[in-house]
Amino acid sequence: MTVAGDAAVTSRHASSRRRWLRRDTRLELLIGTIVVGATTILPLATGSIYWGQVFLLANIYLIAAVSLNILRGEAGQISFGQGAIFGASAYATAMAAGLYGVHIGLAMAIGVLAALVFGALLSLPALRVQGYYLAFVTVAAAVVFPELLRAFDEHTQAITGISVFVPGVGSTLFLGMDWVAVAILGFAIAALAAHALIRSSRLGRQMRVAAASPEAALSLGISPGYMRVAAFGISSLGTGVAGALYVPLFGFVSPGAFPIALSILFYFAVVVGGESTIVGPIAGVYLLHVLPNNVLTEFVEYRLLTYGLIALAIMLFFPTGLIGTVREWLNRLFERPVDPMVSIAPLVDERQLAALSKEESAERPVLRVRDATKSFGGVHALDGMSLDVRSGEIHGLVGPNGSGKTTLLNALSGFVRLESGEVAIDGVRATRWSARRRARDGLGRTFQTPRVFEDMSVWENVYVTRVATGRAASLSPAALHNAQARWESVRVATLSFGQRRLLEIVRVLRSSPRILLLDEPAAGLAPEERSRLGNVLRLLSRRAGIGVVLVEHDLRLVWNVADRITVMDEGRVLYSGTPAELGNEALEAVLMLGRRDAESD
Amino acid sequence: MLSLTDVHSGYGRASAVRGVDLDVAPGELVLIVGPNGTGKTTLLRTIAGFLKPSQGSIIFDGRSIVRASPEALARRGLRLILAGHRVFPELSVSDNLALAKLSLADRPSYAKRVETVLEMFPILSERLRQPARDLSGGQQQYLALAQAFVSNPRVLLCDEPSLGIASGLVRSILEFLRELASRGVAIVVVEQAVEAALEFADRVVVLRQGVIVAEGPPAEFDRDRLRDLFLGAGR
Amino acid sequence: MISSRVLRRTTSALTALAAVLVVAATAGASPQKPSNATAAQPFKLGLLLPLTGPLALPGSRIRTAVQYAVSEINRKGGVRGRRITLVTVDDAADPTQDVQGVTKLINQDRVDFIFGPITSDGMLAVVPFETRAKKAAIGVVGSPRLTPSVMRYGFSVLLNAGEQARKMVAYAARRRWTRVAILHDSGEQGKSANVVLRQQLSNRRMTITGDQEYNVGATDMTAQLLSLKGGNPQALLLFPTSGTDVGRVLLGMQQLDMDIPVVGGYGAHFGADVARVAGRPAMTRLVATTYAAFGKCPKGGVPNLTKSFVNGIRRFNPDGFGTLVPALDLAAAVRDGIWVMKYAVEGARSTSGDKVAAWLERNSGKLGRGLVNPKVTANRNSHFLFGPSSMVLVRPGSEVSPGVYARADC
Amino acid sequence: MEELGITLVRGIGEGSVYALVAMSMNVIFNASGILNLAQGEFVVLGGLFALLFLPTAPGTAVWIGLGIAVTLAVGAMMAVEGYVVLLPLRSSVEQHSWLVTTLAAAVIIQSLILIFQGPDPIVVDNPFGTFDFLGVSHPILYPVLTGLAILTFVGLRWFQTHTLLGLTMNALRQDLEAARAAGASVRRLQLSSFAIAGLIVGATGFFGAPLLGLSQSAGISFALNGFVAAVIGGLGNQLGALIAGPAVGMLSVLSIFTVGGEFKQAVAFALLIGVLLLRPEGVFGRPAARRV
Repeated sequence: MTVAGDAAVTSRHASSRRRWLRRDTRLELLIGTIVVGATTILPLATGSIYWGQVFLLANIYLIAAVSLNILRGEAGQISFGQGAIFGASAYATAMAAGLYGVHIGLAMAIGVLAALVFGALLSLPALRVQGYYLAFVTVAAAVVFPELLRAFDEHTQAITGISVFVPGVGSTLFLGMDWVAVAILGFAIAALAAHALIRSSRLGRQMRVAAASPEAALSLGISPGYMRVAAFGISSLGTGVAGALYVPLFGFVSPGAFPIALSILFYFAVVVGGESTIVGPIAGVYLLHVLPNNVLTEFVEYRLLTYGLIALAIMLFFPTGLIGTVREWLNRLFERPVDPMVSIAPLVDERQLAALSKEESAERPVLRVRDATKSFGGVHALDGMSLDVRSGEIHGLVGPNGSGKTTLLNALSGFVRLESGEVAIDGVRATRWSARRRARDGLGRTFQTPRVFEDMSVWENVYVTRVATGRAASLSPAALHNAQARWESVRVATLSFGQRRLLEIVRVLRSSPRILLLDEPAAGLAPEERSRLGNVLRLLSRRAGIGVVLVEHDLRLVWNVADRITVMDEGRVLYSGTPAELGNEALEAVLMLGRRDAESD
Repeated sequence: MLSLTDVHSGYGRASAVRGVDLDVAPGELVLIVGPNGTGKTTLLRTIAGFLKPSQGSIIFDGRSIVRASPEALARRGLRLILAGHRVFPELSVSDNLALAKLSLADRPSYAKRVETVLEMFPILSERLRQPARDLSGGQQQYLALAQAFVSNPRVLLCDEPSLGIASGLVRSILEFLRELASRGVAIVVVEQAVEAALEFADRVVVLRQGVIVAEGPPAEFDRDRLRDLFLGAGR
Repeated sequence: MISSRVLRRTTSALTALAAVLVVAATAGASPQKPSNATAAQPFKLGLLLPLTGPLALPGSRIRTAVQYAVSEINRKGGVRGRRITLVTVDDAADPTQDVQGVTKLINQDRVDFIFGPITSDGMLAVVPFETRAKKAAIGVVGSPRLTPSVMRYGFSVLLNAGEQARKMVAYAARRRWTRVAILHDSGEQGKSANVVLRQQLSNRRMTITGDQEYNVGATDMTAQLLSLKGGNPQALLLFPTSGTDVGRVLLGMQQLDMDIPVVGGYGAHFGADVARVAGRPAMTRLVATTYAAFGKCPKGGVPNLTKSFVNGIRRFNPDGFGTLVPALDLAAAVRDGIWVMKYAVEGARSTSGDKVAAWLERNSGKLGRGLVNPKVTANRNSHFLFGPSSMVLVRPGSEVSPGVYARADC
Repeated sequence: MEELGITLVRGIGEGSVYALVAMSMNVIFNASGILNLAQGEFVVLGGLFALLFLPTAPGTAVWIGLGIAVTLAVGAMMAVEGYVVLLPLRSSVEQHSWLVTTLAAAVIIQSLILIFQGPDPIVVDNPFGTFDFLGVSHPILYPVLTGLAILTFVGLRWFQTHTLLGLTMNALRQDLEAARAAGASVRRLQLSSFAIAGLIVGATGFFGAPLLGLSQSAGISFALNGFVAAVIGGLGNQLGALIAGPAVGMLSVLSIFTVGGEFKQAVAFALLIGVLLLRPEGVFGRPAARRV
């Protein structure tokens, strides 16, 4: 490939160029900033107090909606409780400033803190339940929150609400804006930028991976639970800022301002605008809040109806939200499949690997399974399975469908807990280790259906995780660096199945694993690609000392590249040996036996 | 009964099935074999209406069915039994059987057909009231076959009937399919247990990378030939 | 792969689009030219009411009454010769929308006067904006916290919840009850009345045998009532918002064999609403506060103005009259409020809030003519137009004529 | 003693309404995996029709006849909602669009009631009297509602075991693909499930109207309490819903006696959160198999 030649030459430029913002978010952030800035500044500068206030409130709601969008669009969590978090912050701010005379700045900080605490409480169920269960738990919280405030009126003064005198309101700093307007505008743009940054960052990628496939996340050493809590924390922070800003803008807070309808509005704004888009929430807030409440004020009785009809109509005609659907149209218009995008061989720096091979020369067992058993619904998927994989060795694992291969891979990578038997990684007992721990300890794997993430670029898919330190790199940093420009511009959605497989392998290799478990890596690859893959695997195992377990149906490939082959059936070893030792009998057993055990793959 | 001409099909851009011609007559049991990932399942799902072929024609009963939905085809007598002994776990065995009425044209014959099939699978008649999730994998596969039988299909497509069930039960399943064929049903079976299945087939079709590479009576296929066909020429 | 050329083009197209949108928005948003008030120009009255949500019922009743008063005044030449036009905003009883609404009314519609909102928290929220813009306003709010120092240019036509509570407790004292129970709803009025009731009762050394709450719109209060019954009270002090809720309370008492008098706040006097649920016979021991103009002593008669108001509003809106019947006194107070606005603006010769408020504080006593509730008692210490002297206790179970009840305290 | 009477009759009676809403939610859920958040609005519609069409002193025949007519009408209206809600699911990958569409439908229905009927509370005369139990007299309508819940449960049970339509509808969510392979017209069946759910809540609204405290803004609380009952009973489990509804109702009444009426709703939601955290599959639900 083209990258290969110059990769070796420029190998000194090790670190990859840092891109703060994804290409598509850059455009959206620009548009968003212009729209928010213009709608805020123009009315204020021209002295339209009403429209100034309308868009300042819209911006506050926007901050909350963007925060929810980070939770919804990036981390895949549903929350109907954002209105309550917003309210908690606003109310705490007002209580501090209005009842206890705390300075407004400090009071707002207290409000944000209250939002974080409340958000943390709300995120606890997310560790247990997902999807609509979470939606209803958060709805319940949002319904109960104002009621509880009122129930404790002697402390909260919730029945009549709290007035807060805020110094400096109304005294213009510039362009008709007082400090509150400046703060709101600043934070609104900051929220958009923060979303764009998170979306472009490793953290954002990890969130999306954890949302799309918790197993893939674990196999990459990412904890989905941690990602959820982090997302709730970030969104509570943003929503808290929004709630705190509400107080100086209005100078008054009462629980009536945070009905369940507010939480629903935030959620609608995100979904109707287009979740995970940067400007989606702007469209959502403008369409669902500003339009029915402020633009169409003449049609008093029809305010609710307009709101409902807009939301419904957009979901019918723009199923992924207004901006989301437009983005899909643009993608369909402009994107062309680019094959082949991903190729492993050019990324492997042979000289570097050769240097490694001296240290890793001794063949030692890196992975060992003894007497593993596991059954599903009374049928043995693993029935006393044993296996040894040495460093620098490719171990072919073959057998008919349902013979237990995938169960074994799952047991090795920690997704399936063995009923009995032992797993040792590098001589250390790892039977009870979590999938994440194994991943961090240098066990990399791929999946039968590649777990790549359609909406991310190729580059983002590769750069999901931090590279483990302390292990020598399998891929050439310089070559990776050179591929960056090309990879950044292509979304995975346009790649073929085979390309996605290779991409998944590249990603695993980037983490410099000591053990590599490959589940049918050759499926979907063209014949030339298969042989190239075989060569790369050989190179990696021989030179870098990686122990490879290769589950593959292309027996020719297995027989060509594997150092050792184990034929499995009914959860046991049927034959094991070098390709030369195994005769036709073993081959035919794999091809035609077709007996199997229950297995969940 | 069923006639495929130059069928191409697959998920996404890549075609897993690339130009398959196939004719199946009533009472004939066709066995499709081939290495994993060569498009066998894709082919069955395309015939059954779950996938639309990107090219080619499928004629059932003299009419093109490339646009028909799976449910419409089932009601017209073309049924697919999905791989992995898929039954409705929360429904009782008898309720699972009752769902056959969805595609059984001759409703009055239902009781008789149930009686017949329970004689063939006596284990099911012992467990009629139990939810299907309590059955073993093999029994669930029996149930799936029995339900298909009761719906009286004219074409039965069967995807890996032995997948995920104890090896001792494979024969009984194939015997059942043979019995069905003898009653005039056109049957297409995709099966990995090639050797076990060979003796029950009227015709064997070998699929490799989406293309038919060999076709003929079972007697023409011995171990060596199959191995070579599976691995591709030259090994 | 999106080529950078295409990207650039899309960027510029979208930027242009955004710019157009912004220009369009601000064109619509640009403030109207300040107007010098001339006789030809209409007098704009801003209306800030909940027309959707749980408080849509009182909101729409009040709206009808305002429309009636406006039609009366316009027939008689308007305010300082200017016809009144209404600008209505739905606030859904949400203080956020109240503030937005009041900002729109003041800055966008340039109204001369504001009527609403009808919740105390909403009023508290809008007051600073009205004060800053020197807009006078009349709301339908009852919280004792709404003193003139809080709402400098704001007034209310509603009976103050604190005054009501005082009246209820005074009545209980006169009946020589010593042990009473409190039941109130989850609404803002119910909760704040509860606080005052407790204060008043402890001032008079009466024992509170129990204190319970139900949700507005609840359907079965027997559990609350039963727990109150356990304290063996001599009477029940009830502070509701809606008449149907009162009906359900009475039904529950009947079913529990709880035969004690009920002294209700303003919401308990919506006789027709109560009767729809509980029936007249259940209401024999119910007493409730209401406006004096709608209470009739056995010896006295029904004031003519009350009668003509009822007939007038029936003619004005025959279809909506049925909805209005239980709250005719509230409608009358609202109607009076609009007339007070007219008098005050004309008396002060200005719509400026400070002048209107100052004029009203000094002259409210002279306003009685033509008002259904003739005793306007707003002063420097209270901006409630109708004080304790406008409040009586009636028996909602005995309706003398539409909206008028027999008094319990003659 | 009186507390016990109130807890039993009224707690169970009010809980029966939750159970009815929960069961109707389950019907749709089992066929489509959708939780219809507009369910409460259709309860209100049922009551609204009772208010509009019932004469002042209806005979039993008129009452029941009209009840059936209203039930059918509400069923048809929910089928229309179902059609709209199912539309985007055809093309989109976004399987959560129903969260927005069902809520939007709720908002639209609420605002239409407001526009055409006005904000008045929906007060319907109670055609039944009261009966005495443990020292308190109770409206006969409470046990009638409990009876309606049991009848609905039995009816659904019969429908699911004795009709092909009911059987298939109940099986859809278990394996959509296998159902299609067996000849089930998925979209039509899911529409029917909306219609049947509409029948249940329509009847609940019509017959329960005198006790339910209906108004244009009351819908969401029915949907929420119904969901609480459905989750505690185990989503999709009709017997669980039938038991959990009255259990929640009784607990709500008990909470009034113990902590006071202001915490009634909070107690129900605390129960929901507790159940979800300890046993997400519901008290009567079966733990879902873990996917690896």
